[in-house]
Amino acid sequence: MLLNQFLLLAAALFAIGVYGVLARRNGVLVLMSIELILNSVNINLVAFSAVSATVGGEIFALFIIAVAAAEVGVGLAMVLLLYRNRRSIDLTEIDQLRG
Amino acid sequence: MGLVENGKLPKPLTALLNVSRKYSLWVYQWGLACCAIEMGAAFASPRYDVMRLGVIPFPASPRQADLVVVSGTVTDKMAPAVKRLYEQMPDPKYVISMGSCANCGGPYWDSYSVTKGVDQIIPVDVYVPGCPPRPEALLEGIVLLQERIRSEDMGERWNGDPIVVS
Amino acid sequence: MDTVDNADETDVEAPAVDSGRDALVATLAATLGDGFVAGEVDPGVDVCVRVTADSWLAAGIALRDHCGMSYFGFLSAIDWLPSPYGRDMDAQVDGPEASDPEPMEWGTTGGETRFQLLARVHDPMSGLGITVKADVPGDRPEVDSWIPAYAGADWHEREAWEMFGISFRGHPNQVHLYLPGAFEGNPLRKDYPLLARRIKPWPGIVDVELMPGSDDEAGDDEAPEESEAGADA
Amino acid sequence: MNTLTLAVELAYWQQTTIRAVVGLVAVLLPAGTLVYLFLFKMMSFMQSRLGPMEAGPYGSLQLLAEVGKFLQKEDIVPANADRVVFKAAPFVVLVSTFLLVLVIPGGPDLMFIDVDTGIFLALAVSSISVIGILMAGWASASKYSLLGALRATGQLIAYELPLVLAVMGVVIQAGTLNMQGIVMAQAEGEIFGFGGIGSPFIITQFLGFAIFLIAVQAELTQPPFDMPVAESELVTGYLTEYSGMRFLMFFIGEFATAGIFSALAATLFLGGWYVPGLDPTDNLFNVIGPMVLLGKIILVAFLIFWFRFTYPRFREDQLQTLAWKVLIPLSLVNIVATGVLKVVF
Amino acid sequence: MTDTRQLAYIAAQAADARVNVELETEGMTLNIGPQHPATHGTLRIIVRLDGERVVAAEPVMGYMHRGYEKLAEVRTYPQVTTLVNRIDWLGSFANEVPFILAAERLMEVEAPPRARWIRTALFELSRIANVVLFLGDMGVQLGAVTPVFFAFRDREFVLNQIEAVTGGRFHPNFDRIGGLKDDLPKGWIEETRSVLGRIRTFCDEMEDLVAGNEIFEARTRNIGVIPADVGLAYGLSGANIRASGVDWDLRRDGDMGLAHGELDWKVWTHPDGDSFARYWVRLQEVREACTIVEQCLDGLPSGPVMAKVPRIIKVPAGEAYVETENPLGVMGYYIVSKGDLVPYRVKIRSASFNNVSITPWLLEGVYVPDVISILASLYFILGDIDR
Amino acid sequence: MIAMAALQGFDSLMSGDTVVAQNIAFGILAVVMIVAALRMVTTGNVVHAALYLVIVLAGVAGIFILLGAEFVGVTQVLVYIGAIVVLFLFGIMLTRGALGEDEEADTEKRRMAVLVGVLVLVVTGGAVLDSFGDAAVNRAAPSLTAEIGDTIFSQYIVPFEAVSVLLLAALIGAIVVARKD
Amino acid sequence: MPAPRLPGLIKGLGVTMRTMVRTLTKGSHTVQYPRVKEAPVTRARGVIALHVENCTSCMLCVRECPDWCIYIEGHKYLAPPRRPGGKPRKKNALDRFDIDYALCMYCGICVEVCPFEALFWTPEFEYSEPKIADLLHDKDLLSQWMETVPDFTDYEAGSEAKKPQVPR
Amino acid sequence: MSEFLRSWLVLVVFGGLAVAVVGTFLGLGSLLRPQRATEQKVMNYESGVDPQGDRWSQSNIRYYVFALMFVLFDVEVVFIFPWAARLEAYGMFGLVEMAIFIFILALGLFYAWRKRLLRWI
Ligand code: SF4
Ligand code: SF4
Ligand code: SF4
Repeated sequence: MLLNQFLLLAAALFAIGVYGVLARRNGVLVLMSIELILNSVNINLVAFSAVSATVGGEIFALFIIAVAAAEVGVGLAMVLLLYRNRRSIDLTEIDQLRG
Repeated sequence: MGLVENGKLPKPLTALLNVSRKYSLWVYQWGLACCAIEMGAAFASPRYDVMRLGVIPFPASPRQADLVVVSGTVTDKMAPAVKRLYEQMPDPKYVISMGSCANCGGPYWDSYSVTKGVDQIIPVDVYVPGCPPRPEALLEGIVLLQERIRSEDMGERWNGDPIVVS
Repeated sequence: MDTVDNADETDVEAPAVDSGRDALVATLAATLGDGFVAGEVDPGVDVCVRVTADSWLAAGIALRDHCGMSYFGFLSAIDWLPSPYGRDMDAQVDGPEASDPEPMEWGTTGGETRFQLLARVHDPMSGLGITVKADVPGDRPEVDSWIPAYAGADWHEREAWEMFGISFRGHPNQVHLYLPGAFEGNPLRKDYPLLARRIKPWPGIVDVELMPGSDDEAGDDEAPEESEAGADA
Repeated sequence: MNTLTLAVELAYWQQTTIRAVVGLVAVLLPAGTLVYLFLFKMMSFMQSRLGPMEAGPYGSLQLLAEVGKFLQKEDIVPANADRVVFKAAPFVVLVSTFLLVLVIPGGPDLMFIDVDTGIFLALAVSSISVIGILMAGWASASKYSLLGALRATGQLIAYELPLVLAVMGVVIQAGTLNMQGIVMAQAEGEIFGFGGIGSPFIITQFLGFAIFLIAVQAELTQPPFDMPVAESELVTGYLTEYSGMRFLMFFIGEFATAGIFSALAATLFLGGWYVPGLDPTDNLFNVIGPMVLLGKIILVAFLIFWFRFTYPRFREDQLQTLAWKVLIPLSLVNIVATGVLKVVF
Repeated sequence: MTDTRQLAYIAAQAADARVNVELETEGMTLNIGPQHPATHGTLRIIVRLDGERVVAAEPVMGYMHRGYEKLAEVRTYPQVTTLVNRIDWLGSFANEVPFILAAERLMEVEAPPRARWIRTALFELSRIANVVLFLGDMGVQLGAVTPVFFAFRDREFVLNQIEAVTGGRFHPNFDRIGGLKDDLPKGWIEETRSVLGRIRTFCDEMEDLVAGNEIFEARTRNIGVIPADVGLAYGLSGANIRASGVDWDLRRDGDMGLAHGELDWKVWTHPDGDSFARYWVRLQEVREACTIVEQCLDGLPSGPVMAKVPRIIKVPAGEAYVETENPLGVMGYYIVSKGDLVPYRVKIRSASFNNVSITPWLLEGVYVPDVISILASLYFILGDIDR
Repeated sequence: MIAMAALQGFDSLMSGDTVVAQNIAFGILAVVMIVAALRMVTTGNVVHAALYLVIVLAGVAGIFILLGAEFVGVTQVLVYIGAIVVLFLFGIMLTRGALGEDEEADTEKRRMAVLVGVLVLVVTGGAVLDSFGDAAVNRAAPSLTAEIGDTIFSQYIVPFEAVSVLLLAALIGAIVVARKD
Repeated sequence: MPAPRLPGLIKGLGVTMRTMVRTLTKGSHTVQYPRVKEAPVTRARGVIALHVENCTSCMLCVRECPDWCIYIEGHKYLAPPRRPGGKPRKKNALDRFDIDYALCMYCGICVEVCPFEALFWTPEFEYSEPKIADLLHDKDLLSQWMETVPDFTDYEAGSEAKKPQVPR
Repeated sequence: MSEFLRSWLVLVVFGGLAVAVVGTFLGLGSLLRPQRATEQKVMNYESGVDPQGDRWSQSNIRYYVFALMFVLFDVEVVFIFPWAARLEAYGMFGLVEMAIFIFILALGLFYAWRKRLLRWI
C-alpha cells in the first residue's frame, strides 16, 4: 500500500467536508461536515505514523478525537441555542442576526 | 412472492408451518370488561397458565400479536378502536370472541350504547360462551382454535373470498 | 370520630325524632330562605330537601360551609315524565302512539316540573348524608353549576347534561362524557326508546301461555305477570 | 498465533468458515437457551406455573414453533415510517451483537479473534446498538417509539459508562486488555499469596462485578431498568411498530446480547472457561472450555433474570440518578482504589 | 417546617422552575388508551407533555359505558340484581348488596340474621377477591411481572369459595330481596378458613415483594399526593380517602345493615395520601377482611336465609338511597319506585367514577411514569366508572 | 465447486500477497466512504446524513485498522460511532430537524461550494502526489495499546492533562451555552 | 433517590426464589387443562340442562329471562284422562325449546323461576363453537346436558333449607 | 501484520454473518408471509385511535446534557484504558497523573450535578 492512497482518500474526504461546510445551511449538517474534515486529518496522521512506524501520529489522532468530541459538544449546544431562539437551525440566519 | 398465497408449498411443509402457528400464538394483552379478568386469570393464573399451550401473552401492542381475545363488552364508542387494533395486527391473525357481550351483546343486548356482537365489525374464529366464561372455557376455545389452525389451508385463507364484515 | 354513633343512638332512643337531621333541615331553611321548598326527614334513616333551581348553587355552598357536608356523593337527575312506552317489554303490543300521557307523579318532597335535580352530599365526621333536589323545567332545563361548591361535580354534571339534557351554567367543559360525540338524544329521558327492545319480538308473547291447564299450579304465578303486561299496553 | 489448529492445519478460509459456524451457534444457542430456560421456564416457576408444555416434551420445541410462526407473519412498515431506516435498524442491532461475541474466548486455543484491544473492542461494538435503537425509534414515526428510543438511548449511554469503568478494575489487575490474557491472569493469579483456586476477579473486584451486573441489566433494558420498553407506559417502546420477522430479530438480539454480556461477565469476573485446580494450558480446556463457559453464562444469566422477574422498574430519572450520581462516582473510586492497591502492593 | 428549611425549599423550587423555563421545549400530545396496558381496560387519557412532564391530562371514558341506569328502568328487580353484578366486576357480590338493601328498605323487609352474616362474609370475600388483584396489578404497572401471578393464584381460591356458594365465579346473582338465594354448602366453612390462611400468606409475600421493595417505594412515595379536603370535594372514597388520613368507613360509621357492627375489626388509615399510602391501606384492608370473614364464620347464627317476601316482587312507591363501603369505595343506589315490577329510576353512585374524576387535578405536573403509578394506585374498574 | 474454488482463491489472496488483499480492502473502503460522504453532504434528510456519517466513520475505523492502528480504530468506533453520532442524533431529534426534511441550500452558494471543494481536492491531491510519490506503508507489526500508553505517559503527558481540561471546559461551555442566559 | 437499603430488595428475591424451589419440588398450582380436567363445584353455572319431561311450556322462564334468549314453541293437545273415565286433560307439548348461549347472561333466573323443576345448572363449560349459530342449543342438546347435572350438596350446619333433588 | 489483518477480517466476516442471518430469515419469511397492507394497518399505532399531533415531536433539551456528558466521559475512558493496562509500569507517577485527569473530569460531572442538570425529567 502506498501512502498516497491514504492521503488522497483523506484529501477527498476533506474536500467533501469543505463542500458540506460551505453548501449546507443546516447547522447540524455543517458540524457533521467538520467531522469529515477532522477525520481526514486523522487518516493522514495515522498514515504518517504507520509510515514511520511510530505511535506519535496515532496519539495525535486520539487527541484530535478528543478535541472533536469537545467541538461537537459545544457546537451542537450552539445550534440548539440557535434553534431555541429562532425556531430554526438555518445557519444563514446567524448572518441576519448580525446584520 | 408469497409461496403460501400461490399454494405452491409442499404438503409436509404446510403441515409444519401450521403446527408452528398452532403452538406460537402471541396474544395481545387487551381486555374490555369483566371477561377480561377471566382472560387475565387464564393468562396469568398459575392454575390455568395459558402459556403451556404456547399462547404467549407478551405483546402489549397489536403489531406482535397473532391472536386477539375480544373479552368483554364492545361499545359503539369502542368499536372503531377494536376494528383499528384488529386491522393493525399483522396477518395471519385470529380472533376469539369471549363472553356473551362479545358474542352478541349479552346482558346489554338492548342497551343504547353497546355493539351487538363483535362479529359485526371483525371476523371471529371461535366463540366462547359464558358470562364470563370460566378460564377453562377460554382454554377450550383456544384448543379448538389450535385444532382449526392445524388443519388450516393457508392458501385458501389468502385467496378465498376476503372475509368481509360490514 | 366522636359523633360516629349519633345515628345509631337516635335510632335506638327516639325513632320518631331525629335531632341531627332536623337541625340540618332547619339550618338549610334558615340559610336559603325562600329558596328552600320542602324538607322531609325519615327519622334515623335519611333526609331529603328540595330547593328552588335558583338557589341550587347557594344550597350547595350552604351545605358545604354551614353543615359540614364536605364529602360530595353524586349529582344526577330524575325525569318524572311517565314513559310513553310502558314497560318496553312487549314491542308488539305497545308503541308510542298507544299510550296516553299519564299525569306526572313525584316522589319524596314532591315536585313541580318534569326534571328534578338530585344530589347527595355527606358529612364524613357525623356520618350524616343529605339528598338535595331541585325542580328544573322540562322545556328549558338549565341550572347553575355546582363546581364552585364541590369540585367533583364536574363530571357528574357532564353526565347529567348528556343523559338528561340539563345544562349547567358556568360549567367549563360541557361535552359528551360517555357517548361518542355524534350521539344524539338524551338516553335517560323517559321518552328515549331502547330500540333493540322495540324491534325484537318478546319471546314471551308466544301464544301457549294461557294453557298450563287448570290442574297445573302455574296459572297462579302467571296471573300477575299477565296483568302487568296488559296494564302497560 | 491462533487458534482452531487442534490437530490438523486448516487453511484460512476453512478456519474462517468454522469460526462463522461456531459464531452463529455461539450467538443463537445462548439466546435460545436463555429464552427457553429463563424467560419461559424459570419465570413460570417463579410464578408457580409451568410455562410452555405442549409444544414438544416440556415445551422444548416451543422456540422452533416461534421461529416458524414469525416466518409466516406479515411484515408491516407503517406508512409514515422512513422505510429504509426502519428496515435497516434490526441489521444494525444484530451486527452489534455478532461483533460482541468475537472477543470471548472459549478455551486456551479457542477464540474467534485474538486482538490486543480485546475488551475495549467489545465495549466499543456494544455501543453500536444504540444507533440501531435510535434508528428504530425514529423511523417508526410513532410517539411511543420515539419516546422509547430516546429513553433507551439515554439509558444505554448512561450505563455504558459504569459498564466500561467497572471493567477498568479488572484491566488494572490483569494488566492487559486482551480477553485471553484476562482469563489467564485469573487462572494463574493468586490472592494474597494463595494461588490454589486461581484468582477469579469477582473476589477482588466485587464492587466492580456488582456495578457491571447492574449496568448489564440496564444495557439489556430489563427490569428494573426497562422503561424504554415499559409496557404500562410506552406499550413496547421503540419496538412498538415492529412486527413479524423484524421484531423477532430484535428479540433474538436482545437475548443474544444478554447471553453475551453474561459471557463477558463470566470471563471478566469468574475466570471464563477456566476451572480452578487444573492446568490452564491443558488441551482438555479446548474441549470442556466452552461447556464451562456456558455453565458460567447460565449462572450469571440466572442472576440477571432473577432480578428481572422480581423487581419493579425505576423511573427514568431515578435510573439516571443512579447511574450518574452513584454508579459512575463509585466506579471511579473503584478504579483509583484498585490502582492504588496495585501500585502499592 | 423551620424557616431555614423552608427557605432552602423555596430556593430549590425556584431553581427548578428556572431550569424548566430555560430548557423549555414545545409539547407533545400522547394518547394513553383506549387500548393501553396501563389503563386496566379502556380508559383513555389524553396527556399533553412537555418533555416527560404532564401539562394537562384529560380522561376520556365511555368506552365501557353500557347504560345500566337506563336498562335498570326496563328490568324487574331480580333482573336488575343480576345486571348490577357487572358494574364492579371484581367484587361483584358487593355490587348487589346496596341495591338489595335499598329495595329492602323500600319494601320494609329485613333479612334474617343468618342471611345477614353470610352476606357479610361474602361481601368481605368479594373485597378480598377484588383488592388482592390490585395488590398484584400495582406491581405489574410498575414493572414487576411476578406479583400479579401470585395475585391470580391466590385469588382463584377465593373465587372457588364464592362459586361454591353462589354458583358464579364472577357474577353471583345470589342476593335476594329479603335474604339469600341459598344456604352455604357443606364443608364450605372449613375450606374458607384455609383459603383465608393463604390470603394472609399472600399479603406477607406482597409485603416482601412489593411494598417493602425500595424501588417500589421510590416510585410511589410522595407521588400523587391527595390532600384530604380535595379528596372529599371530589368525592373520593374507600381506601383512596382513608390513605389521605380521613378515618371514615361506612362499614363502621354507616348504616349498612350487615353484620360489621357486631364484629371486632379496625379501620386503617394512612396520613400521607400518596400512592404508597393507598397501596398500604389496601394491603391492610385485605388482612382486616380476612379477620372479618373469620369472625363471620365463627359466629354464624343458624336459621333461615330468606325472609317472607311475595313471589312476584313489587316494590312500594318511594325513594331510598343506600350506600355501602365496597371494595372500590362508597357505592350507593338511589332507587325511585312507583310501585311497579320495575324501578322507576335507579341512580348508581359508583365509587370509581368519583375516584377517577380527580385525575385531571392530580396528574397535572407529574411525569409520565408517575401517571402510571398514580392511575394504578387510584385503582378503578372501568365498569365502575362508565357503568 | 465454484464456491470452493472461490474460497480457495480468497484464501491464497489472504495468505499470499497480503498487499493485494490490503489494496482490495482499501479500495472497497475508499469507495464506500467517498460515496457515503457525498451522500451525506447532499442528502436532504438530516437523520439520513447522520447515518451516512456512521458509514464514513466506520470506514475510517477500517482504514485505521488497515494501517495497523488498532487502538485508534477501536477508539474511533467507541467515541465517534458510539458517542458523537448519538450526540448528533440527539441534537437532531431535539430540533425541528427531526422532521427530516431540510430545505435545499441555495444554488449559487452550492455552485461556489462545489468549486471550492474541487479546488481543495486538486490542490491537496496535487501536493500529495508531488511530495510522497512512492512512500509505502510498511509497518511490520500493528501498534500495541501498551506502546500508546507508554508514549502518552512519557512524551505526551502535558497534552494528556490538557485534554482533560479541554473536556471540562467544553462541558461547562456547552452547558452554559445551552442555557438561556 | 434514596440510597438502596438492601433488605427489601433481598427479601423480594427470597420470595421469588422460594416460589421457584417450591414449584420445582412440590409441583406447580397448574392444572394442565386439556389433559387434566378439574371438576368445577357442583353449583357452578356452566350450562343449563332441560329435563323435557318436566317442562309444561308455561313460559315463565321465557318471560323472566332478562336477555330474552329462551325460545319456546308448543301446542296444546288433549291427553288421555289420568283415571279411566275422567275428562281428557289439556296439555302443552313442547315443540321447540332453544336457549341462545351466545346471548344468555348466565344469571340463573330461568332455573329459579321454573315452577316445575325442568331446568338445571350443570358445571359443563366446554361448548365453544366456531359458528355463532351453533351456540343456540335446541331441546335435544339441552336434554343431553341433563346427564351432567350433579347432585346437590348438603348444607352447612345451622341451615334450615331443604336439599332439592335432581330428577333422573 | 497479515495475521493481524486476518484477525480483523474475521470481524468483517462476522458482520457479514449478522447481515446474512437477518437477510436469510427475512428472505425466508418473504417467501412465506402474506403481504396485505391496508390503510388502517399501516397507520401508526396509537392505542387504537387516530394519531394526533406531530408525528415527530422533540423532547426536552435536558437529554442533550446527558449525551454530552457521555461523550466526554467516553473520551476519558479511551485514555484510561491504555493506562490501566500498563499501570504497573507507570507506578506512582501514572497514578497521580490519572488521578488528576479523573478529578478534572469529575469536576465536570460535579458541575452538572450542582447545576441541577442531572435530572432526566
Ligand atoms: S359477557 Fe358477561 S362477564 Fe363478559 S363482559 Fe359481558 S357482562 Fe361481563
Ligand atoms: S318455566 Fe320451566 S316449565 Fe315453564 S316453560 Fe320454562 S322450563 Fe318449562
Ligand atoms: S340464565 Fe338468565 S339469561 Fe340465561 S336463559 Fe336463563 S334467564 Fe335467560
